[in-house]
Amino acid sequence: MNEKKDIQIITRPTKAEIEQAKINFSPRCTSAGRVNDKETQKTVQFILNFARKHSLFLLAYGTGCGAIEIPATLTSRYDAERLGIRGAATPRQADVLMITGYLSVKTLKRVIRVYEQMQDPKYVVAFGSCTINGGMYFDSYNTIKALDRYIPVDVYIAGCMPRPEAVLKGFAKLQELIQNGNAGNGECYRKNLDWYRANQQKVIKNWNFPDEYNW
Amino acid sequence: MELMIFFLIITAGTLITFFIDDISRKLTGYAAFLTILTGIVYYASIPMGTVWQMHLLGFDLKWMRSPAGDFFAWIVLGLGLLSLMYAIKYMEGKARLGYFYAAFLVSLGAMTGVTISRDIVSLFIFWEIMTWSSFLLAIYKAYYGVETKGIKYILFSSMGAYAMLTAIVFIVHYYHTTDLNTLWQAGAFGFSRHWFIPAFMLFGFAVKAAVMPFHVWAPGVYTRTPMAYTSVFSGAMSKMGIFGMLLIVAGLSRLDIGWIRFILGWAGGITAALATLQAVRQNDAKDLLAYSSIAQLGYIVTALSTGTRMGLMAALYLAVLHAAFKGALFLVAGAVEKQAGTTDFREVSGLIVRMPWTFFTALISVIALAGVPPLGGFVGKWLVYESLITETHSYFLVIVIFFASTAAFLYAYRFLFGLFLGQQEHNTEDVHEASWWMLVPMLVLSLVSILTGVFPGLVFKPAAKALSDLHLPSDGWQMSILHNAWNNGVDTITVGSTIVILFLLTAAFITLKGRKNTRRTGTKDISTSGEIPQPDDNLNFQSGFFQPFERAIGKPYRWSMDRIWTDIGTSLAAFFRFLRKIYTGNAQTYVFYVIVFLIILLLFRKQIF
Amino acid sequence: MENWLYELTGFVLTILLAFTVGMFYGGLRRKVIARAQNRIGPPVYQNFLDLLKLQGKTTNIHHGVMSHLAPVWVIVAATASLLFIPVLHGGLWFPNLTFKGDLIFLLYLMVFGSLGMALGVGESGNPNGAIGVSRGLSLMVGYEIPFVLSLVAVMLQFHTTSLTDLMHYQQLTGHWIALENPFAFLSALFAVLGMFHYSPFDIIGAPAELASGPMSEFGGKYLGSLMTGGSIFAFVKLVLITDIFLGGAGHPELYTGLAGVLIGLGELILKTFLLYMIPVSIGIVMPRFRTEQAVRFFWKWPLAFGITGIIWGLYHQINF
Amino acid sequence: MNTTFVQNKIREVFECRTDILRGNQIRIYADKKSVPPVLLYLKNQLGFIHLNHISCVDWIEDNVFELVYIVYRPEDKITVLVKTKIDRENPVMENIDTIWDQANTYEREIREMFGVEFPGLEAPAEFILEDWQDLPPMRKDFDTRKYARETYETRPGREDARNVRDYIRQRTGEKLPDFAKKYSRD
Repeated sequence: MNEKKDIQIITRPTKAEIEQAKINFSPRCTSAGRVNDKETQKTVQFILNFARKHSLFLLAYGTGCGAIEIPATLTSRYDAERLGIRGAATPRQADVLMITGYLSVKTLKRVIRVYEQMQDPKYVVAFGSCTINGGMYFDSYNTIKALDRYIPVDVYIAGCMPRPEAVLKGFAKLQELIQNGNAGNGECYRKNLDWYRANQQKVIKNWNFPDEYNW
Repeated sequence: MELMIFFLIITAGTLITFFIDDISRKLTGYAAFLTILTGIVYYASIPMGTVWQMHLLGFDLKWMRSPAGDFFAWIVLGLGLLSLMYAIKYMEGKARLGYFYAAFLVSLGAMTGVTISRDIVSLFIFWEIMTWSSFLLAIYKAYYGVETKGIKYILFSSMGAYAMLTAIVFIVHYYHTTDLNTLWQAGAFGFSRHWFIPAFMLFGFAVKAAVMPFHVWAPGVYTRTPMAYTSVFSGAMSKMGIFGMLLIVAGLSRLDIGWIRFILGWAGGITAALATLQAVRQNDAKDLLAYSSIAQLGYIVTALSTGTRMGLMAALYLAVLHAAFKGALFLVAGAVEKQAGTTDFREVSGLIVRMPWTFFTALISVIALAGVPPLGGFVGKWLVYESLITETHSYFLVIVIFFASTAAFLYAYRFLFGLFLGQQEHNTEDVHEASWWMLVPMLVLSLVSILTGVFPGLVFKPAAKALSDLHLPSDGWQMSILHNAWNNGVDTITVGSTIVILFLLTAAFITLKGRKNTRRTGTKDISTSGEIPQPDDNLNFQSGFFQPFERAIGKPYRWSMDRIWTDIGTSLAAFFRFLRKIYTGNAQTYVFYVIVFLIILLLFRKQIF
Repeated sequence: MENWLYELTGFVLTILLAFTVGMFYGGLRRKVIARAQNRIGPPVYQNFLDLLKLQGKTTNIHHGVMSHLAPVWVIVAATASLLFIPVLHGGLWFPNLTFKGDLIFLLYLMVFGSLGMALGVGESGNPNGAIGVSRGLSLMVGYEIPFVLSLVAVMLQFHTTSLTDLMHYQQLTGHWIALENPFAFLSALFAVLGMFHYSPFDIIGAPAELASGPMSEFGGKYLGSLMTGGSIFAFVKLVLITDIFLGGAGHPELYTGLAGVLIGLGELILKTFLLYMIPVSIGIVMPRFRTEQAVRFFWKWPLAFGITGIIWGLYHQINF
Repeated sequence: MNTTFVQNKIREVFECRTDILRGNQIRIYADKKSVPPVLLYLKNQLGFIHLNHISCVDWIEDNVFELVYIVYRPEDKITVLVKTKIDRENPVMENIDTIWDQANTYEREIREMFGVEFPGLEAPAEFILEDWQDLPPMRKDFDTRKYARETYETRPGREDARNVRDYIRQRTGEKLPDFAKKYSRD
């Protein structure tokens, strides 16, 4: 009982403080309702969102150790294809970018580029605690700790590693968000590109993204 | 007399062009262009059937503007005019312009002469002038390697010429005339009489048409001649070989064409297949086009060999189309060479942005070459297949031809991909579009490919006239409906309009849908697994493009006609070296032979006499 | 005027039919593969959802004019060749333009699409795409040879180059050409395996090797249109083989009117589906060939069957 | 050939301290100059044809880097560890990729992670790290945690994510060694 108190070196902030800090931390792209408000467009949007949520092309881009969970999710045992989730080979075709586990700076650079090459509406599912708060790499010299500082994230799946069931749960959440029109932050990313760029350039020292390739 | 005046115009123009080079280098090209323009205008005004006869050195020379010759003359003159127009800018700033244009005009005049000759002596004379003037152009760029290629060309041409000369000597010996009409009526080109006459003549023509195994001169010469002339070389001069064969076939068809048809057909088929295979593996646009040219002539020879209504029409149709698209493609290669410095696929790519009109020409010409409907090449291919299937029933030859033309897709794509598509590397940044003097001829030629695809009758009508002039089967050709011997057919207008309408609809859909959200990016913005291509990275896939195909083919790639000819040459040299041991050139040896001979005579005189 | 309207309706109906059936076949293929792997698999209509989603993408990227037009060539080739193939025997709506073209013409029209798409792929400058194109064209040279052999065998046996005539013969006599010239049929079947690019001939798209090869730079509406074109084209190939070898569909002499059309369509769908299951089921169990192996495969047994078919055709001439 | 034999052979030729560890392992303490001769001798004369690994240890309290070359003789399954210490202030070691080609890779890694220079090593400057501009990260005087805090933002509410070793140390009352206090994160 007492031991826990002993290790409390940094005093915990209050809940309200944490909430405020969270908003300050990554205020840009958090589920802004993007459903077209025109009544005439609502049916079209509903149908399109229905198609989108049932047809998720997954960019099979294994960034970290979590990539090993993806084959299990997609193949016979858990069969994600019945939900319309299937692999896509290149970012041009893909809808969902899965960040499977820790991201070293070197990988982050590639991930950003891949994300920018994907077409709207695009979704990011971050996978494992490493993407949330650094996980076991919280003090690594080469691994980022919070993914949503660099690219907008739609769904986080916690766990180290999350099992395929958790992954499917995450996709169910993503589908829910898509149907409500709350997923897909590509537009927001483009709008707040300066903020994201500043964060990215803080980490990626040698910034060699040629301007013409990007937004 | 009018025909003589035509040649006088060309000769005078040639002389003016040659000497105007010393006065003003800029005017040379225009002078040549005006000369041929005047020549064409004058030629068009000559009434059909005009005859000019002359008695020279014991031979009756007879020239005539006939529909058959006219058909080929227009190929020559049209392509010549366009190439000369192109040459004005293409040759700008190059050395020895007077030499180039003079030889160019002489060869055009000589080719026209071949088409109007109605006797074999003037045919032969014009033929030799043509060979000689084109040889001058082949060695125009005098750098290392050109001479050997040029010598190869002149060697094979002289072999052909000697064969023709021999045939002419025998013709005069047996028939006492040189007039073609008389000879046809006498059946002089029939194999049953004197087989060597048509065989030798065919050999002479086959060399010029680059038929296997006499094609070895073609790749080297086609690539090393200035491209403005190569388009004439490949587009028009090789047709002279076809014209000559047509003259022979015209004499054949009424008598016997069984086994010669077989040999010619398979020679054409094998030429097409093997040359296509060679074209597939080339890494330079000019080499690729040279081999492709040989392959296309293979189709024409095969079509010609059928001797039937559709086959002959296919040959004539393909002759026009080949002049149009291959002429255009050589001009394209020249434009790229002029603007970008090289036509090597590994060094230059992504020119579609820099040279869009050139790309358009190349695209149209390549589609026509590949034989995809609704462009002109398709009609030619269709006629070849249908004549082989329905008229002569050469089912296995059809497979060979089909293999060649399917494999032609490979090099057709390679040509476009290598020069115009692919990564836009920064070494081509300062390349810009060719001048309009060069573009207009190319666009005119691609227009021919487009028009003939929908209205093949544009070619059928004059071709049918040409065939009936030679008393060959030529009936029943319509403007836009093709029929085979089993009465099945293709309606080219329906085909063309269907494809165009569907194309417009789909293109409109894909362009208008989400137009605002569609963005164009550069070729460096590609999926590279997140890796960022830097300006210096070479992402071009050019070397060994069809390597899997080459591996699948395997053995034929190790065959080489060149090597066989070299072996023949080496063995001949060895044989002559051996002879040289007998004929040593030493007087004492000859005296010794005489003495030995006398001794033998003395010793055995009773047995011998 | 009325005739013209009927024809136009026929065109639209044919294209719609081909599109729907082709898309459903794609979905069925995914379902069948899933069942073979002991999965539930996506719903049969999954391809429609995919298509809707792809067309609903809000941003699209192309690399230039040719790359922009790449799906157009595919769709044009597919629909144009569909219009020149008799979908149903007899009837008012489905003869389309079949009297205006013949088999050789169809052969050339069918390569139009892949060549056009190859140009678009080339312009994107993606090396993976270029490798895919190189493989695809090589493979095409491979399977076109047995296909042409089988077609030539049929042509010379029946003295016609028209698809309508061949169908007419089969309807008249009730004899399928697959039985009249079994070797030609076998050879064509092998060619169909190559045409569908399923395993073991999936060297073009090979996701693990080439990142889906020619498709790698297409997304959004371009990928969607390519999918549409591909679905129509799959149906075209199936109908072509069915018409030539399996007797086509429709019995105008037995059933007329709407019933005739419906029965004919049912027959057509049954035949094409069974035919389609051949490459699909082979694809499920087969690993992938290397390119040169795939090309050479077609030049061994299929070629032998084709030549046998020609000889068979020469000795079993049928005039009707 | 067994471990004793190898040990004796080494002793005959070189003046270095050697000892035998369990599991067919021999440890050789060579000085910096004699490492390449020892390795060459092991490879050419004694048949230790395989270089398993080169590793580096940062002995910051002694102000040295210790390089460990692990070579292996497959016939008898004998492993030899050749250890040497180099100056930490001016870390330069002889390049041995002429003896074993694969040494190139290990040396690149050591160069990048510890900043040990290998004169004549022909390889691109970057190996695993991209665009690294700080102290070589595996050195003990590089404060990883501080660097991570400063460079990569921590999610709010997760600042107390702590080093597990610190946690254990606190719980068990274990004391930090003197030398380590300087670099302790607390």
